[in-house]
Amino acid sequence: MSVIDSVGPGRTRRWLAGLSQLPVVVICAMCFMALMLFVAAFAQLVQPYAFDHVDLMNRMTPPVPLSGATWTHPLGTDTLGRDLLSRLLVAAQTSMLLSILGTVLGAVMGIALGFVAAHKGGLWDEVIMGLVDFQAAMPWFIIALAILAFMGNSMVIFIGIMALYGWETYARITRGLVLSAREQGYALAVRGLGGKPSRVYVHHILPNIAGPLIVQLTINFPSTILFETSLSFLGLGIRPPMTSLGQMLGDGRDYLINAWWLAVIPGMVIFLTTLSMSVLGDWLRIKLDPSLET
Amino acid sequence: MTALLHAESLRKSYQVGRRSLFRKARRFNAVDGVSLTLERGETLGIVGESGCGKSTLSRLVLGLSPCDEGGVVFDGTPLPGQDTEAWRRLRRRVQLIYQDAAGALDPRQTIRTQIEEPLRIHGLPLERAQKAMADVGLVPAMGSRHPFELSGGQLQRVVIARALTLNPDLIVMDEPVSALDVSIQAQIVNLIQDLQRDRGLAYLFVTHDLSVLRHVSDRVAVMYLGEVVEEAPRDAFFDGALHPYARALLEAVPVPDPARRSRAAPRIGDPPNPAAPPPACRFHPRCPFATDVCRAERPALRDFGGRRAACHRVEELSQ
Amino acid sequence: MTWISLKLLRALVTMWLVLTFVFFVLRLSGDPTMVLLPDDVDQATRDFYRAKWGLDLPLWEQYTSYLRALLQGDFGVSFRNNLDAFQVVWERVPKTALLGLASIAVALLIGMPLGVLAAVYRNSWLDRIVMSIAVFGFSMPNFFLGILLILIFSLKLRVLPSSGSGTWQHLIMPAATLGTGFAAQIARYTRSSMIEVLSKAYMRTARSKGASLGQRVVRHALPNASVPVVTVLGIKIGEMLGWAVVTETVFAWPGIGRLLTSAVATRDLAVVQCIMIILAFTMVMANMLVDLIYGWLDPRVRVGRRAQA
Amino acid sequence: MTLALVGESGCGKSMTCLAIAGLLPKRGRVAGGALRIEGRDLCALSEKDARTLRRRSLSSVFQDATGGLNPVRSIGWQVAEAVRLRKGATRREAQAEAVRLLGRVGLPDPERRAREYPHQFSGGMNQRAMIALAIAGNPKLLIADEATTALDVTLQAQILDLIADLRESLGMGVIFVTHDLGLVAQNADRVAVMYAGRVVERADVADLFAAPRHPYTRGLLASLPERQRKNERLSTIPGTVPTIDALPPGCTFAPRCPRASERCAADVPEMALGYACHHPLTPAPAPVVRREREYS
Repeated sequence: MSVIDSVGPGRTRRWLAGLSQLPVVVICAMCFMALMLFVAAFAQLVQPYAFDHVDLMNRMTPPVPLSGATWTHPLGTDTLGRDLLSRLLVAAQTSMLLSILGTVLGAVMGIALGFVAAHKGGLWDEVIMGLVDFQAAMPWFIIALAILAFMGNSMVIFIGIMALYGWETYARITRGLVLSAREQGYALAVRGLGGKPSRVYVHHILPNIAGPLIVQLTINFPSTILFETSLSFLGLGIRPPMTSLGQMLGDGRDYLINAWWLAVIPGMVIFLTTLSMSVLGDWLRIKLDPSLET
Repeated sequence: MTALLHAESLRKSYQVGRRSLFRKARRFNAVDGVSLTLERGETLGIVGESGCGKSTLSRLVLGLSPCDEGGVVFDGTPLPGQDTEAWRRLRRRVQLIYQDAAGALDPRQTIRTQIEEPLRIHGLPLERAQKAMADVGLVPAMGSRHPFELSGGQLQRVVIARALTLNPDLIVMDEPVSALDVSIQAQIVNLIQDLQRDRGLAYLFVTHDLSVLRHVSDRVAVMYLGEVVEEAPRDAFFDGALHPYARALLEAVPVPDPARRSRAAPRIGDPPNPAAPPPACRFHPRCPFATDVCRAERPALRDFGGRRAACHRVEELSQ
Repeated sequence: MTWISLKLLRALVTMWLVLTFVFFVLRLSGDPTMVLLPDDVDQATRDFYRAKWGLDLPLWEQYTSYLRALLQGDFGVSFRNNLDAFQVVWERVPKTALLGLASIAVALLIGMPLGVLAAVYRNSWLDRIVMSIAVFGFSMPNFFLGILLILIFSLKLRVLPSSGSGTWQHLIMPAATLGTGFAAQIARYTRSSMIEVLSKAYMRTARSKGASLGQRVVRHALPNASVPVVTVLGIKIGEMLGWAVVTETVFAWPGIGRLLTSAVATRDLAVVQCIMIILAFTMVMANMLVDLIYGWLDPRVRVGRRAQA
Repeated sequence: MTLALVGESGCGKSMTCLAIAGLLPKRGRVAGGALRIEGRDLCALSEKDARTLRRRSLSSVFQDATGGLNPVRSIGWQVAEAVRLRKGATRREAQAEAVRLLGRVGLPDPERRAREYPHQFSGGMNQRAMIALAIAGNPKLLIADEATTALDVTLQAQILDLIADLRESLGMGVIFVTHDLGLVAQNADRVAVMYAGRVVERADVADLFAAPRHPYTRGLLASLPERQRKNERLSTIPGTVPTIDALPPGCTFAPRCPRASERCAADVPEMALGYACHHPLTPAPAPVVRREREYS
């Protein structure tokens, strides 16, 4: 009997016991996000058809519960006879990857700049906070729209724009958290014991501000998804031949009268993703910081 | 032998409000020309009301914040610059303990980790932590707890243990028992005094509570709006202060004895805003004995046979 | 008042930065003549138009002459139909303003009372229902909400027009679409700031005076709780403008947003820039308005400003 | 008359006050007992009648005066509101009354100060304003819950003088809640000592300080630095105050009590003869002569 064998089941059981105490809504949200992450990773492996496989014989077939549907295309087909399920999987993958990338880039940039502003102070602080104010004062969605329209279909620019969306929130929050954590008794006390600033940051400030930053990440993620899907919806973000949830919805909008599901199904997926993320974010926030109860 | 600590004409000012494009920020002196001396194994009590600069002074003395003017000499050498290697080494000899023990501990780390932290920082043997815990009356089992699981008195013991691990010569105590209940306060006061006796520690004991001060200190200094207005040996001070403010302070303390009731509180009005202290003698607007000279000239701290006071009218009033 | 002039200075700097940023990004992104003129136009014609629109000059000179023109109130001409760009944009402003104000009204009139109720009856069923609706509300992408509304009310029930403007019926769905998300956010912010205020010591004082629940909420809690809500409203104005573009597209509402989407599609530089300036101006003005309301609500801010001036 | 309610943090003295004033938070409720004001039992009255009775006859002052005043309303407005709610005066009358009250509590230039806001006042001035607010409508009973704890000693003495002065001129009763035995000795006529949610001893102030009967009272008095000789170790009460959710059975003080027996761990001592203890300390040999006091 190895040690791991005797520890393993106990740990798993405890983990499961912890899970069963969660609210049902949170479990549902977790499952849906897990599904979305799975799709983001393995869409190509599970799709029944290639997402751009055109089949003009089978155009606009409805999804399964409706009459005229077949199990060969469970969610039906679009105007060019492309399998909606396959398209949906690939579109969800694109949207998820883009949003994750955008959120992470924005968060890393914002957190780093926030740290620098708080640590260096003086001119650094002024300049970085000036940039933050400027970013917050711009109608960024609209500027992004103009840039994308004029710059054309470039993935790099699109990701850059997504990263610039929301970075200022992280910067402002990080700076505030670091400044207040540094004035906390324990940070001052460690300095008084002879600890170097690096020790104070790494051992004390970072663990204490990580919680609020993670919460901010979960709060920002839904708006990043909405940012991406809205631009694609307007035909400016992800454009054919690639596809994303917003773009599918934008295309489907023209067929509302004959084939409402072309718009409603991708719309539901976007909605459920943002909803799950918001539910998780709320739950995490209360869990990590009970004093923030809102 | 030189004194353990000597501070000369310390001055520290802070900015009031935000600096703007069009005008310079107003500054006020939180500590204004304070000098003090502390011998080994001695306790100097510093008393004053809120905003008198006593907490700022305690940080200046330790070198935790730089002073604008004046200097501090610790054990014959001036305090090194902030955050230098020498400054960090000095931390082994001077320590600060303040009122908010819960805030001084990292909420995420166990008690043991935090008591051992100074030893890790300075590369000292970790066994010292156990000794320190035993010295302050903490059972080893406490080590695995987190700060939120401990009571206020226990937390203050943890903070004291953490300071003791480094075997300091001087501990500055900034209101160490003010947040505690009377019965717990007595426990901590006893602990502090036992440690001083056993280890020969010197204390700078900063508080607003005259009754605790009377119990622990050898000498007393009274601060008012950034200045020391009186300094005296303990017994002499409590038998009769020289400065009118120190007298008012002594009179205002409620004596826990219903047989000694005094119905007349010193009528000295509300304290002024510490950020805008009055000119000349800073106490003159509230002083019942103020004369023209008090309104015109700032009194110096003068010697009166082993005690010092900063008042123009000491001689007349002590008659 | 120094405070006001400082604010104005900041606003001007922000606007200048925005328009400079937009100018350079758009000029660097390609040649408008490639899109506006047919592909087979000869080089001479192309050069003629480039010269006519000042596109042949060095970038720096284009920028300075653009700024100079702006200061004289000249926003340039639309490449597409040679009309004054400002005129083209200005025609659309009332429609967007109508939509925006209606949505803000929806957001405040629904969000604030619900947030207050949820806070006062905290942890009750009412609170849970309101907060669940709020989570749904701000997770709902507004283009999707718009499409759902069109499906239900225009295509199935046939009670409301799906696009265009003119009557009050036209306004209902766009305003609801744009307002819902903000109502949800405002409900949440109002609730959390009310909860904080209700726990303050002065609320206990009001209670010990013998003030009723209604008096306490209206006279004591609301003025305090609305301060952070107003701040949030100011921050969200920019987001709202973005959503307005989407909403206008969904409902074919003839406002600035629709104009913007068509202008970027045709690379109508002057019009796009003019829209940017007007939107940036709107945001700056909105933020100043928020500051004024802020001072009106909170005497601490007011006194601070007087001290600065 | 002044009754002092004294005890350490978490002993339930503030909750007692809030219960009397009817300000308990939603989660709490009065589990039982009677509360009589001028002969009428508040607990037996309907909620509405109780509120009316409270509004007419009692008011409270708390520790955090600056937090107790609404930051967006002027001081005058807040005092005037109290006048209106308690007396039903017109707006103008209430305003005039508010200015008069602010002057009565010793605010210089009350006319101008009434127009200012709490953040423009110092802590001491705010506490004066809170007192003005509390005496609006001439209450019969004033509850001062740690009302001077946050203030500096010199200021504290002046505020206490003010309360004593008002008590005499308005004929109020004062319940004085504090943890500071010095303040009790200086200001109270009668004292109730609380420990872990219960009153453990009740006595005239002179008797209590001269000859405490409950071991907790004695321990408390003994741990005061003022009552020791200099340079001596302070006598202490071992252990810590139990938290309200983990009270020991029987006498709550038993685990810390030097006189505790098995009986103490099992039976809750009843309040009789002014103390709740199975093994009270013997009173001082010569009974303390009760002096007639002039305080009303």
